[in-house]
Amino acid sequence: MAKTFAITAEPIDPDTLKRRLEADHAGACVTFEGWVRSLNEGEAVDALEYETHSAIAAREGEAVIAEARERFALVAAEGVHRVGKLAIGDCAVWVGVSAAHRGAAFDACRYIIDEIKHRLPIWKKEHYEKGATAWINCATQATSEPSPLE
Amino acid sequence: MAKTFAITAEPIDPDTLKRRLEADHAGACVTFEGWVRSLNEGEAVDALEYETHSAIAAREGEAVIAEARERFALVAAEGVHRVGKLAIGDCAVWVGVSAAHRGAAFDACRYIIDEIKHRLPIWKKEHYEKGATAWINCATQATSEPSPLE
Amino acid sequence: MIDVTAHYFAVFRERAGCESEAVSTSSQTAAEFFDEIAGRYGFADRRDRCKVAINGALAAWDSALASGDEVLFFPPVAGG
Amino acid sequence: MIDVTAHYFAVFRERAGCESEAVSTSSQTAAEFFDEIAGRYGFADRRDRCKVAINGALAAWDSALASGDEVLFFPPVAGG
Repeated sequence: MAKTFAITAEPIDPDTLKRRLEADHAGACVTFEGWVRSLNEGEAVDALEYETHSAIAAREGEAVIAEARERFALVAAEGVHRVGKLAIGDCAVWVGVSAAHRGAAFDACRYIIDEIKHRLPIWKKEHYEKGATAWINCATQATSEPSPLE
Repeated sequence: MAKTFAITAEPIDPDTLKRRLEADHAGACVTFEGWVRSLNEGEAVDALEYETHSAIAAREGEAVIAEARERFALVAAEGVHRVGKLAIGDCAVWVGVSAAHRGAAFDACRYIIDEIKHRLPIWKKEHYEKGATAWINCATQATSEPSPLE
Repeated sequence: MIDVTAHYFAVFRERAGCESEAVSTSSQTAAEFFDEIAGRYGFADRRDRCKVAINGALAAWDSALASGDEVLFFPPVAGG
Repeated sequence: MIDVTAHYFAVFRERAGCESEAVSTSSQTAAEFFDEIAGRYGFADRRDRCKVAINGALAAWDSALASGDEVLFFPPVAGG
């Protein structure tokens, strides 16, 4: 089976990735991109650093994609997470799915990114304009967007 | 205010459109593309023809985008619907939104495409391999994916 | 009697055999006028699944018609 | 006593001051070993928010340890 999830230190190319979702019987394509924001919890962020255990993260990502294909009527599903040092505006994570109908495409794309965010061994260190750094995780975040998993 | 929704007879270029959603404070980007499928309700489709009333469709599309911006915490939202004769695999409709957080981005993208599909004066005529044609609308479709609006 | 122009789209255009036509009618509202035209050409769709625009903007079915109005009849949209 | 290698990631690596180290331990499970290491370096995160991998694969906290195991401690993930 072709790989459906990758960890990469290179910039993500959404347009090329999206072409892998194409198929004559696909009528809907939903993609998600996570971009590095300039502000988190009110702090001005300069850059982000993502650290991972590549092999375990990639395997867990593949498992998430496989689960989505079991649960939803999909044509294709792919994901990529970038690691290393990223700048504001960089794409940190990309998920794309295609399906015959858009309901399955939306639900699956959301399922995949939610699971990826909560299950993959990927850690985020924020570098602030004032020079400090901080490791960010669910527990340190405000609960403005509670996860369905918690 | 810049236009946020367009009707076009030209091919849709998702990559260029998506760049209009970028902003330093955007952390999530969700896009939807509707592709012409080779099969609808079991019939092999050769091509599709979309007809519209451009001015009213564009105005209603702008209204949908404005509603989404009222309801969800968005950074940007855009949409385009193509009309004329389309081939299998062509992108017929594109919707993209960016937001600080992904929950709003997913919900808004879904809201916009659902409303566009149900409210814009756009009609679809399928050309079948066996030579026949048919105008397609909600009432002629199987209810495999019921709309929340019906 | 008032003189209006009726415009037909998609399946309505095919049924009517033209994109638009001048019509003299005693209908007072968009709804009455739709029913008259639908009866003439055998439009199959229920009116509440269709839409009407008057002079370039979507309008309510109980809108009053006036001479010179451009009345656009929209069959059910593609949806899906 | 068994001899294992402990690997630390992200904030755990910074607290421990190293990426990995050889440890002789009387801990019998991954959970006991985590608590031992967490106490030594002052890891602040509750164990049920952390994960452990043994010899390259995610494992349950009650997994038994054996000499030669590579034990990877993962702090809470970025989430969000």
